[in-house]
Amino acid sequence: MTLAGCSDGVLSPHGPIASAERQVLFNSLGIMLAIVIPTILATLGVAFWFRSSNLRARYMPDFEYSGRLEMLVWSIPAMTVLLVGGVAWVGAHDLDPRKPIASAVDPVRVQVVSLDWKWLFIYPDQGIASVNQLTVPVGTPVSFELTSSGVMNSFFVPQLGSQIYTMAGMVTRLQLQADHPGTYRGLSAQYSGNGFADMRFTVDAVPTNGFPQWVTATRRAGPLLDAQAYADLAKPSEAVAPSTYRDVAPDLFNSILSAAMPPHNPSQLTYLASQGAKK
Amino acid sequence: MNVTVAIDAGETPQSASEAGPAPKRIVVAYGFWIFLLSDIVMFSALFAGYAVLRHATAGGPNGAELFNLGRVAIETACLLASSYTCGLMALAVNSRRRLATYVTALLTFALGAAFLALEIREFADMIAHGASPQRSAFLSAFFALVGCHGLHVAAGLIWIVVMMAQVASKGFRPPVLRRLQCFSLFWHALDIIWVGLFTVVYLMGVAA
Amino acid sequence: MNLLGKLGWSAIPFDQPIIMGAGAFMVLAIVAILSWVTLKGYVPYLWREWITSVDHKRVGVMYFLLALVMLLRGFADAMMMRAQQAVAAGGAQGYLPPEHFDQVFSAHGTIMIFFVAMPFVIGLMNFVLPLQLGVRDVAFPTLNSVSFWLTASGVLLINVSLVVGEFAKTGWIAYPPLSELQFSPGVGVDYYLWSLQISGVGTLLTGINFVTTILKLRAPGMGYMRMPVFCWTSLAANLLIVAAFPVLTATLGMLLLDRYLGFHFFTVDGQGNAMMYVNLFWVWGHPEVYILILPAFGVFSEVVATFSGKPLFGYRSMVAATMAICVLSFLVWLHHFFTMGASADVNGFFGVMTMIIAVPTGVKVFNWLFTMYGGRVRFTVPVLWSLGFMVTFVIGGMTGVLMAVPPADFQLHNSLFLVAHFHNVIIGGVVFGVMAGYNYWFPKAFGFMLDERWGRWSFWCWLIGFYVAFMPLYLLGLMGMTRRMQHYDNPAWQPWLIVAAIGAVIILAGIVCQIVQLVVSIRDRDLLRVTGDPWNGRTLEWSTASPPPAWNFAVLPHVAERDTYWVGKQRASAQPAQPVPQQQYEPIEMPRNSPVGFVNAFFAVVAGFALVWHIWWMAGLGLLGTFLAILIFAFRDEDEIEVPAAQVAQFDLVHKAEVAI
Amino acid sequence: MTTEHFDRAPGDQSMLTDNEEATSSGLLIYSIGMMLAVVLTAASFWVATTPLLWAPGIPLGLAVLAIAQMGVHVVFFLHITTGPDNTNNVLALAFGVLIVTLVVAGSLVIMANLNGSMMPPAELMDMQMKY
Ligand code: HEO
Ligand code: HEM
Ligand SMILES: [Cu+2]
Repeated sequence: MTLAGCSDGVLSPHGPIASAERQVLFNSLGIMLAIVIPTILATLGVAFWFRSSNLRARYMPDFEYSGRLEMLVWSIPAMTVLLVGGVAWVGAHDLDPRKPIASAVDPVRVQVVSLDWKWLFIYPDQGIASVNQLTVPVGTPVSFELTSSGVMNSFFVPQLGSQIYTMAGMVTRLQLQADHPGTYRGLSAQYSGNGFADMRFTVDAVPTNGFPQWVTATRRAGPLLDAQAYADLAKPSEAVAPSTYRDVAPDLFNSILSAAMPPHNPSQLTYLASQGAKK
Repeated sequence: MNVTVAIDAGETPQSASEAGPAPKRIVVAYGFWIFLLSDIVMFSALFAGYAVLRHATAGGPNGAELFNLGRVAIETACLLASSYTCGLMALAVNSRRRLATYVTALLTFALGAAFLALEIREFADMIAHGASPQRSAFLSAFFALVGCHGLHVAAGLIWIVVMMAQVASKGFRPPVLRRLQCFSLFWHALDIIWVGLFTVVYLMGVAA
Repeated sequence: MNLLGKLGWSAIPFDQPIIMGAGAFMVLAIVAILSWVTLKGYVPYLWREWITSVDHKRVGVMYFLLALVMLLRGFADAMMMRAQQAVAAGGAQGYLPPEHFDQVFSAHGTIMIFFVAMPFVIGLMNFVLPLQLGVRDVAFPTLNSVSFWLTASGVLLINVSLVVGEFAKTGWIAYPPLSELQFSPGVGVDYYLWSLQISGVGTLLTGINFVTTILKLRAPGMGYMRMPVFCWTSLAANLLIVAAFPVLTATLGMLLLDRYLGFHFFTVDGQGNAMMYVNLFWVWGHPEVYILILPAFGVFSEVVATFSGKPLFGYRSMVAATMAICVLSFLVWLHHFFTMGASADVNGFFGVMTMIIAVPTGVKVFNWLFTMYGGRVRFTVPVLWSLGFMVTFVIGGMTGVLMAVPPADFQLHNSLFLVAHFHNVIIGGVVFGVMAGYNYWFPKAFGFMLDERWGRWSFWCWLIGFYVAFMPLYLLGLMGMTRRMQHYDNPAWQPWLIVAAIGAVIILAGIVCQIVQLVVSIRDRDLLRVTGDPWNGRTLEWSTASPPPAWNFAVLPHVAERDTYWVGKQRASAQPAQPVPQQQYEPIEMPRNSPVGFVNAFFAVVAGFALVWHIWWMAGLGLLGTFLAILIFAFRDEDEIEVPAAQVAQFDLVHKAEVAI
Repeated sequence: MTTEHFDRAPGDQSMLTDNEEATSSGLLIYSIGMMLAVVLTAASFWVATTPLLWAPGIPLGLAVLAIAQMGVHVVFFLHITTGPDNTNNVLALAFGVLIVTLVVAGSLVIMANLNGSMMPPAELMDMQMKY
């Protein structure tokens, strides 16, 4: 697998989200460079011209205030910020990670669990799962629900777009889409302990008709992911090789979630209710 | 504008900000005032923690089931009354009346101690019935917030004992007076924090 | 019951040659210095003149020294990381296993922020503030010494962790649940927590002390609008300390309760909420970076004005910008967790608020520019650092604003782009500022100049080294490399990481030049000797002797305008033959030296160490010791000594004879 | 001591310190403060427990009462006023109040937003309720 070159970072997007984000990045950068570069040049220029050995420079020891310059000094950055701020506000809404991607195709649902130190991907509608390997159809929105078995991680595929944290007991949501077939690098962007550096996964974006094929192939082989298998998988391990599961216990994702969210148990409250009644 | 510090040129400063270094008494009280503000900011973080976690009972008891407003009312009365006696103490100190100082300090101490005793009883009762801080995030936040205030009260009690020892051994010297002033600022501030506490924790906890 | 808690021989990593080597070096160095000091008979002198000193100038110098030493430690960590990442590509694992590498970046971040940058700026403020305000000391001199020694306790504790036990493997921000007992059962996080809590108390006391000093102790006539800008930025920074550090204390306190008493603030079970930690941590964390940068802004304001031979341009704007940054910095903290899943409205709001800070910051940059405009800029070492700052910082600020755009941050968060951003603003802003201040005020503190030539060398090495070491990281971030990677599989990253390592070596050369500069200057001090006013300064600190007497000013100066010393000099040179009016000297009350800071720090270290290792009896002893020390201090009778008028007069007359005016 | 200055220490009630008049006026101030505080506290407890009030409005009512009582304490016990000699004290207090407001309100908004957007899927919530 060759992912070499500068071509696999956020600057070579392969999906609508990543492309839009690159554009936002370039636009904001451009706006700011328009003022930052002149500022740098002016700094060097002024310092050089007004060096004490330059007798041609005019010495104005009392030049310490000018209302007009003062206005300029406040309004230049203010105008810049107005522009970039606009980009930020609109961008935050437009590229909100959980905003569904407009598409004629129905999204594929994937449930993501970060474990110590690997990624589990559950396909609830297909009833299969995989570890450290995410296969998605090209041109189809992928709708992620993410959580963690313990510590925080951040799910990130630079070439597809936004990252998002995974946290135990919480569900974050993210929508991405790949536009071209290919293999993309996925990783955790939030440090999570010893095996963090190896917490990588590959994203295989396959042609639309390739996806059902992959699903069928996966269903045919590999072990079953039930509660016991999950418990084994969840034990800390590093640099785990990609693998797949032919079947997944229903509601596995929800039970991982609720492991961190104990159910409401009213039976303990009897004493306390009587305590409260005394008041 | 008729009172000024004599500055070498004999010039009248325009305002306090140009009058030169403030007297020690003001400097000390002001520094302590800043400290109190920082302390209140610390409490605000604990308050924020409590407010966020107040429904995180993890299946355990919630505030409405736990709190006994009668006891809280008595605690509040103690603390409020002690603020008043602390004020009286400040007056006694200002007019340099030793006996009155001792008596009001004793009252303040007793009321503060009563408050603390009630709070400890409350904690002990809760823990005895399984509502310990280890039970749920809500209880962790509750014990930390209320307990932190309780620790402050305990510190205040030690402080007032030390101050009375200083009054006894040193009399009303300027350093002792400054410390007494800081003490009363501290004590009144604790009362203000308690107002926030009984409202947010107890009253809102029961009403919700 | 085990009398030593969790402590045992296994706590010392005998099997780790690197750690043992570093530890042995450290212990040997300390032993060597201590025995040299003892043999030479310097102990009484050190005790009398430094350790128990409550003189703000001495305390400031000690802060600065502490920071310099810790800079070496933090930099050593940085070199280790740079070396590791330069080699650990593809299948290679490098020479640092993850357990060790993770401690290194955590220690580097923690040390650099808390024990390098903070003591640097606090040291500068300590030395300069009372002198610029025209008074004799800070508001609470003894408390000042306590603050310093508490900071030193934190430093000691974090260095002990190198040899006894381990340091946190959580990053400098120690997010739970990773930092909870469940996932970090060792003592590393406890070292982190206690050293920050102890030094945090010291920092908070400093903040209170300086706010009070600036607001209540100023020379007669020095109204707010006549204060030097450094005093204004220090006021803002200390207000931020007072408002932000208590939040850190509370947050770390909650984590301590979780770890020690089984509370559930941030745990996975018990319905704890780790997001609350993230939120509260950055409530402190964002203002913290402005605590660091604001005093640096102040330094540049002084340096640029002095060496341009002009008053600072737009003084009122500068003050307004400073106070605006002070308040705004409490409105932006969410930009550190745009990727935690908040809604678009919240992300958008905090993104925009963050950018608004660029406005007052930009105003400052432009005002420095206009200060130079029409001036006569002398390219001294402090000016070089300032120009280096102005060029470098705007780049770092710009990348900061870039990450304040939420969609951009969704991709750049936690990448090396972020690492490049904050080193860009911290090195290009804070470190450059501190270095400018160091070269600028050194002659005031010691009475002789720092060597210019070595100073220039040091500046150029730092500047070039910085660009070589950190510009590649921007690129690597865009190439998708995240921070804190012990190794990586993408070979395309390696060349840039090697470049970055070379940059770090150039910075090393800069640090070496600095040390040489200091040594050379001390050697040649008799040639470099200066009067009170070596730079043709503008503010009050230059009106007294170098080094200043313990009482700073024989008679408190009277201030009638901004840059009052400069104006005074101008007037004097306009009408040269004016006889200096006879001064009336009065005896001066000075605070007495006190060991309470040192004693407190001793017990704080004892208590901190005991708490880390769960040695409860020793912790109790430490706390009791602290309490008793304070109690005894509170009962002492004399806390001031009087300097007789004759002594003041004698010093002042000698000094007058040597200064121009 | 204070008479030298336009400044007043926080907690000082007046320029006049040690005389009879100051003591009796001080007593009056503390007593008024105490009365107000008692009334407000009693009102809070009543509001929290009475069935007569519209329940959703109660937290707001309690908050208003608490803020009022804090104000009473500040004015009558800590003697912070708006007088010119108190400017610095009031400014410091205002800064503190501002920060406290920002920290508490900001944290609550942010955390509510995060918690709200991180709700587990609906089925799971149902599952929880079934217990
Ligand atoms: C001294 C330290 C310091 C300083 C001064 C700053 C200043 C700024 N920072 Fe930075 N930062 C610092 C230290 C850090 N920041 C961080 C992280 C961080 C993040 C989070 C990124 C992430 O986690 O994904 C953002 C969004 C910013 C934004 C900003 C902005 C907008 C400024 C602004 O203040 C910059 C303003 C200056 C400008 C803009 C230049 C001058 C202005 C001109 C010339 C006017 C015209 C220009 C424009 C209008 C653009 N910072 C972290 C990461 C911590 C961690 O995660 O470990 C650290 C340590
Ligand atoms: C002097 C040269 C310096 C070099 C070469 C250097 C290098 C590094 C490196 C390699 C990292 C780790 C990056 C990663 O996560 O992959 C790092 C992290 C960090 N550095 Fe520096 N650094 C330097 C100075 C500083 C200074 C002066 C400060 C602050 C005052 C600082 C603060 C930090 C912080 C806060 C981190 C993050 C630690 C973490 O991830 O938890 N550094 N630095
Ligand atoms: Cu920030």
